Amino acid sequence: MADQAMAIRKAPLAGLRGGSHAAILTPAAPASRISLRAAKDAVPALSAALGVTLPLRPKTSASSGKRHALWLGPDEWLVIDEDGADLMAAAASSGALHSAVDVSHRNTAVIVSGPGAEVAINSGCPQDLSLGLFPVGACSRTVLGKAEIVLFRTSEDTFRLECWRSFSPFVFGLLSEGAEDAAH
Amino acid sequence: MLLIYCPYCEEERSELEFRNAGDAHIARPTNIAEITDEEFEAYFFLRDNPKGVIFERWRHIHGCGRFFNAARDTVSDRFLTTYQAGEPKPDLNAQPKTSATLETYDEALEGAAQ
Amino acid sequence: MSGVNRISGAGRLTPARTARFTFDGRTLTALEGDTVASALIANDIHLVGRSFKYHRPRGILSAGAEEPNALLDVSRDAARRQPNVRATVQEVFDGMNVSSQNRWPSLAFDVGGFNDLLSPFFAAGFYYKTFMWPKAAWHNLYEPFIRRAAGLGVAPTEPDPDHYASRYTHCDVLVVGAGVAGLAAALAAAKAGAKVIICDEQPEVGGALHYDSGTVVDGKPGYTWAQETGKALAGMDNVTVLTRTTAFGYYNHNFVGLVERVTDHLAAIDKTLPRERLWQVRAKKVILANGAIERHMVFANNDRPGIMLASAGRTYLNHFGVSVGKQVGIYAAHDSAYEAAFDLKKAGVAVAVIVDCRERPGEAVLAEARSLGIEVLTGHSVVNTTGKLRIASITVARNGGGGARKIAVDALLVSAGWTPSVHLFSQSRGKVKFDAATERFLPGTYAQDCLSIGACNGTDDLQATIDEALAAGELAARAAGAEGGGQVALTGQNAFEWTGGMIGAAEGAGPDTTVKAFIDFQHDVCAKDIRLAVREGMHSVEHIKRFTTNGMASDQGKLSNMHGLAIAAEALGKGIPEVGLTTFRQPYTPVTFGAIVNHSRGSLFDPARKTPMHAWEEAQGAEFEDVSNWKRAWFYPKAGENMHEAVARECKTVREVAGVFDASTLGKIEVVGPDAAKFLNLMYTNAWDNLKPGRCRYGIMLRDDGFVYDDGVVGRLAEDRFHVTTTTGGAPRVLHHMEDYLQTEFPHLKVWLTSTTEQWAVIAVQGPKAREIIAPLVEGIDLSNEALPHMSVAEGRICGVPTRLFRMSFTGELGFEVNVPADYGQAVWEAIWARAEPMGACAYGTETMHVLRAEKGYIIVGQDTDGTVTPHDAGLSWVVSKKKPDFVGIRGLKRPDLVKDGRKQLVGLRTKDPKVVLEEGAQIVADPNEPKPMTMLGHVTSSYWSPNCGRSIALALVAGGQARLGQTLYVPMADRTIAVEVSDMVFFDKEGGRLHG
Amino acid sequence: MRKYSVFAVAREALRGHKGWGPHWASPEPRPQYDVIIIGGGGHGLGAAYYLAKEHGITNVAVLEKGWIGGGNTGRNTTIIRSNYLYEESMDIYEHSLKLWENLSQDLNYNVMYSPRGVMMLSHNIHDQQSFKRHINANRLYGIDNEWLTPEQAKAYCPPLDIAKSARYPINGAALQRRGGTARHDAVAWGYARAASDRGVHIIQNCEVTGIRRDETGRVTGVDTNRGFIGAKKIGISAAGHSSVLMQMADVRVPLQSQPLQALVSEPLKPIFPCVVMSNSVHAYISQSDKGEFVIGAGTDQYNSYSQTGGLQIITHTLDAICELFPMFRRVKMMRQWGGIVDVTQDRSPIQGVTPVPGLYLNAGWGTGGFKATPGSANLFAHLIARGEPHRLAAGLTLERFRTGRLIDEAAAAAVAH
Repeated sequence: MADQAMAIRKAPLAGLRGGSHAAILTPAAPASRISLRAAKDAVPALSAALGVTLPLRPKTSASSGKRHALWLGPDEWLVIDEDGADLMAAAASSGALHSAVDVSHRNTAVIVSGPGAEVAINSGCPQDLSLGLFPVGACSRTVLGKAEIVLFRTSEDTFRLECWRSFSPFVFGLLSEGAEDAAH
Repeated sequence: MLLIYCPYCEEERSELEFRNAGDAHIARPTNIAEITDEEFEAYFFLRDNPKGVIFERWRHIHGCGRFFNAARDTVSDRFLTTYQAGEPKPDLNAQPKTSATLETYDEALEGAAQ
Repeated sequence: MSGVNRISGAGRLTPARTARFTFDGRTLTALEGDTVASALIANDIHLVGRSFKYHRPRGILSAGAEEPNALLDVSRDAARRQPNVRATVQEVFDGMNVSSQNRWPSLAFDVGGFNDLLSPFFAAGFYYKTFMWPKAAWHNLYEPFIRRAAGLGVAPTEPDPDHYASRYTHCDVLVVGAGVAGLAAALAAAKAGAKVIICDEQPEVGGALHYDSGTVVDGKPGYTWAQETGKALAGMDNVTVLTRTTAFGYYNHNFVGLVERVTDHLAAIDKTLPRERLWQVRAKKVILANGAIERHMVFANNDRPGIMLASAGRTYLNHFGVSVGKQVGIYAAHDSAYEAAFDLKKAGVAVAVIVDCRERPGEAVLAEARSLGIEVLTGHSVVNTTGKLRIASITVARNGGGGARKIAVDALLVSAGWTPSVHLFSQSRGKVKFDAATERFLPGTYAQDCLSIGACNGTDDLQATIDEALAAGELAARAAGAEGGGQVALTGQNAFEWTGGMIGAAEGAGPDTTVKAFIDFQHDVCAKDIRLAVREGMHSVEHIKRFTTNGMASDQGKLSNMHGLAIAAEALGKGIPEVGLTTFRQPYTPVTFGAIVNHSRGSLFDPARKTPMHAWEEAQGAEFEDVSNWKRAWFYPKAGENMHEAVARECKTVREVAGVFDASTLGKIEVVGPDAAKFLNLMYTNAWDNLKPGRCRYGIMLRDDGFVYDDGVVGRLAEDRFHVTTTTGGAPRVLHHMEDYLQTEFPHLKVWLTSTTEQWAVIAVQGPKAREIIAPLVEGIDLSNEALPHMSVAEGRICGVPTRLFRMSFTGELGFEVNVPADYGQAVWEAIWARAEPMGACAYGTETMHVLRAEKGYIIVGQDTDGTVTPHDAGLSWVVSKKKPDFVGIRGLKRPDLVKDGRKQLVGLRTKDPKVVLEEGAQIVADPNEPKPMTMLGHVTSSYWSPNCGRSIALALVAGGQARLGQTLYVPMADRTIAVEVSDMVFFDKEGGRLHG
Repeated sequence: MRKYSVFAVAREALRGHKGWGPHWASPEPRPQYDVIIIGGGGHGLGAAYYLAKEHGITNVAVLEKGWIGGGNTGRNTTIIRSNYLYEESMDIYEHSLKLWENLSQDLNYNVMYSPRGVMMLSHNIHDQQSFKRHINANRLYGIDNEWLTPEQAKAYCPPLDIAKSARYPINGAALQRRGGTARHDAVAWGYARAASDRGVHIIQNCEVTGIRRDETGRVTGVDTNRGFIGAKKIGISAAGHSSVLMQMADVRVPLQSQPLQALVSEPLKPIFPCVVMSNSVHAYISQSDKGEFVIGAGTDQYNSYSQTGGLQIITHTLDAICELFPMFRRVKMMRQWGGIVDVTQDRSPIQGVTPVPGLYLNAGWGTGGFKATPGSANLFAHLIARGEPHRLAAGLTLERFRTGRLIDEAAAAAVAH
């Protein structure tokens, strides 16, 4: 019974590095994530339980340390904990009516950083990523070429780009070409 | 490529983030099991397909994920308004003039000149 | 020396910076900055091509994107060869190879030129009237002949080694065109604080200022002002200046496509650079400053090499320092051409004559011509030309006849006036209006948020253009929300005021039906062809266009449209606006497919989705099949095995020992909330509220029309939490379908849907030894039949990581589906494999999965059903609740045709000869001897060799199938007819005992 | 009517082609016709021609709001084939293909029907199953359609990339050799000329604004921008505008009008010998007699009467073309355009009677209208003349949306029309 060693985790983009001097691409470290769904009246209790205030305005996020809550829709947040904490348990402790689904392994992320990050992402993403319209902390589900992504601006020249794992080689590949072009 | 105002994201986004979902304001009969063949045909198949203003549904499928409604002119492809699912059909005559109902630049220039 | 026609001291290129290139094998010297056209003319080459239909010798006509004649094949190396390149746009680079097209054996002697002699036969539309006999000859004889003669360049034959880039971008103001108007508008918008993009198709900004030598802006020569302004704009943070960038398409909602040519002018290419870059611009405001295009004169034999537009002659002289000839004639209906004569004369080139078909040219230009000593013949026309491969003379006659005089020239510059470039405005679906006074179409009603300024708006005077541009720039910036304070004032002046212009055929170009007075050079459309079209009843301008092909060549009628229209209007006896203009379509100039698709190629063409275990499968030598976007392991051949052998082995092994299968691609949706069961009751045909947590159930999902949409096993994890599975291909559309009903029909239900397809790696372990294989790895789950019976689910751990362990089977064997978080998928798979392999189990792929499920009569939605099949047709009536008051599809199922007898029903087929395997897709008949068209009863949906049954098995949709059990039917193939017996669908373990281990 | 022939052309060549008359007459409308056909495309003009030729009904007017052949007839990619799956579809498309084979001779107008073969690429097992189902059904029905290996496909169309490493490798193809292309304008003009010669009135720039009915509900004529024109029978054959016209008779129909785009490349010397379609990657391509690659794109996702569409639709098609033919990446798009297609939910056409006596509908051809032109026109004429459908079009009724007897080619086959 369970005499085997614990299974080793293998992230889909493990070991990849890429980009250009204008836009560096780095696979993000494994993180825990939940897709959180709830009506507005559950937000205070969930915020308290998660330790981060769930944002209510479109395209905004809230962070508390390495925990981030991204507004994706009027009743939908992507909560990411970069330290891998148990978000399912935290949400469950709220006592409020909600749906939390563990998507830690469904998503993976690429960090795009550098002065050409916007241009690299705009190689396949139709959103206006200028700082005025997509400031630090802004986040949105959108598309990159033929893949769906969630885009989260963590600093003026850094984005966290989440996608489903099987799309990540495509996303990384397209970003690589975008990053190369951004260098010119 | 259309530019569509999502009433949930409160922003115009590229059509690439959206999926059209057919006519709006066609409610599924609550007694659907009892309706006649003709009523079912009307519910499921028959459409106005107007040349002019169409009330249609879109889903911001690669955005907030919400279905919402739009009034669009099928001749110019211009959106007159978009509104959240469940809201009644808007009175288009009462709509405030939005940036979508643009004036021509000629008019604008004349206005500026006066 | 960079060409005999290069004039020392003229132009703006640097004489020391030369580049060498070849033209039809001959090495020539050019200067950096030359276009192919300017370099060829510098080397005294005018003959560059042959026309499409008559193969007439053709020269360079223009100095810009409107060029219809000088289309050449340009290559860097064998794979980087581009046909149909406009010599007037392509810049020379050192080492380039240029060849002429559409000629054989050579440009000077082209056998196709014979067509010119037959041209009376080849009138417009002649092919509609002949080539009809004998019947087969069109395809076998005439068409191949016509095809060989047609076409211009030769298509590339090697894959394109270059890459292309793409950028989506947004701006407040997009300015198209960087001539005086565009630059001034961009400056005003930029100073007002707007985010501005200004693009121009030429290598540098300036537009008409390249040739218009007398223009002064802001107290400086126009060209100098333009370069300074371009630099100033490029230096501003809020401005992007894009040269070599063509705005090719104006699409809905101010979406404009630009293509930037990045490397085609470079001698050595940096491989990291894209060849071209597509800019997809969404602009709040668009300012169109496209300028105007000069028209040629329509007269007899107006197509000889050496005949070119007057402004082109000025461009070659003033910008490139190249004289178009040594003895240059001018033929004009517009004052602007006079300035070409002045520039040439001042540069020391002989000007033979100015022929002006007008009686009264502008007084200022006339006076200047006289003071320069240039002969001007007003009220005269050029009625013919001579010269085989280059113009040698013109014949000039007084209008109305009389006094014909032959004048020797080696070049003739022509101008019939200027056509405003309303292409992009028209693409934006704006409506043009006809200005009768100036005989031109101008922007009328706007359809999108844009504004035309300058020459494309019909504004002629330079100061007026500047004022209009500055006002537009600022207005656009303000309207886009810019709040900067900068204001711009500028003055500008032309050397001469211009008057005149004509459209249609000039004197001597008809109505004689033998005169070749060309309107559309590339398509060899003459004035007489337009008249013929009208005679043949083509009264709409669109009909005339299509009948004559006027304006349908690769220049899209930039020169020819207005002339064709005027001639048609005259022939019809109608006004020009009543005849109407044809629609301008995207793109403004041709755009490579490569730029349009840019990154989308190879691995970036379409995401190839791979499961967490893909690398292991690949290492095991698995063959893969495409299922929607997924790559799925198809079968695992061992050394020396073919597909049939591998599948047979896998099939036997699973039933005898066990098999391990990657089921990760199945769609998964987590349905969570207090109303989850209620929601599933509506979405599936069967009932869900009575399913206990820890148990699973098979569900069928319909559309409201009653046809099967998807299926899958649903597990209840808790009162308020279900784990739904879908088919691999159906996952995205099922989620969309469920969201649609949840959000818009059942919004009162408290339930949420989340895709978890990729959260879980799914390892199916199936076969008698399945339990034995996984048991030691599992913690916290009792795997016994009692604790975890068939169709149940439990949560626990495997290999130390969380699992959702399903007891279920798509093989008919004792089976488990181990769900683990995806990053652990490969490790858990390997742990399972490490136990399975020594026991004699195998890994199996989708093909074996298909065979095993068919042996059990389990259907695959999408293979055994096809969107026209009800659950009853598929033998799944047991899944359809008779008690529920509602579910999606409940009413559709009751429609008359869906309940009538004789519908196609899914049944089993057993071939009379058990060794014969039917073809999937084969059709079934009752009477194999019926003549065609035969009455088909249905088709074979699934068919396999079953190693476990030792015979072939098949599923089929057969009309009235259930009533035909035991009947013999026939499958007529091309080479034989196969007899089959209709049977039930279960071929193996009919009692189902094996499921329970 | 002056007969067209090589001799006539030669004679005219000697005298400057001064002797040619109009293809069709442009008469003033009469106050009353036996039959009015609304829509001067290939289907409508053809129906008028067959009414006159086969049913002896010559007091016919074709009303066209713009110029004839200017709708989808002049905007499509001219592909002709008949290898459909269901008998209802095979019936009408094969009837059509047989008419195509003799159409130039029948009309004395070269419509340039070119049986260069239509090849549909199979990229996966699902495609293969579906194509074989078609091939077998076609064979038993007497329609040619054959399976090719990848190597045979490449031999038939040399530019094809059959590398196994492709993102969507080719595992075979279905070829209908009798399929091919024709010259779209010639179809409209040829029918117009032949119909006009038999007395049919072709009235352009005549927009129908209303359909009038008597107290029994029967049609009496149409209001137009040129006044009222009476008719005993009215046939609607107006493609994208079918819903708008049916609304004039207060009938809602199961149709949606969507933009469909197409494009051509610059003209190139012949390199592409046939028509190639791929459903998996959504593309179809052929090379015209002028040397242009003619490429069909998909429909936009929304209803529109604008005859324009998004660049992303074109992009999606071209990246598929470039994937199949990597050497074409340097080829240039010369012109793109859009049409309005009317599509039904089962992607099969509607041809039949309507709830309004005297009103007949021919619509819903979606992206398959051009290939059906002669057959549809021929059977529509039969329907109008007899008041009931021809056997070969009997399944295409409006009624099927009530009964559920759909002809779902798309669902059944996953093959683009």
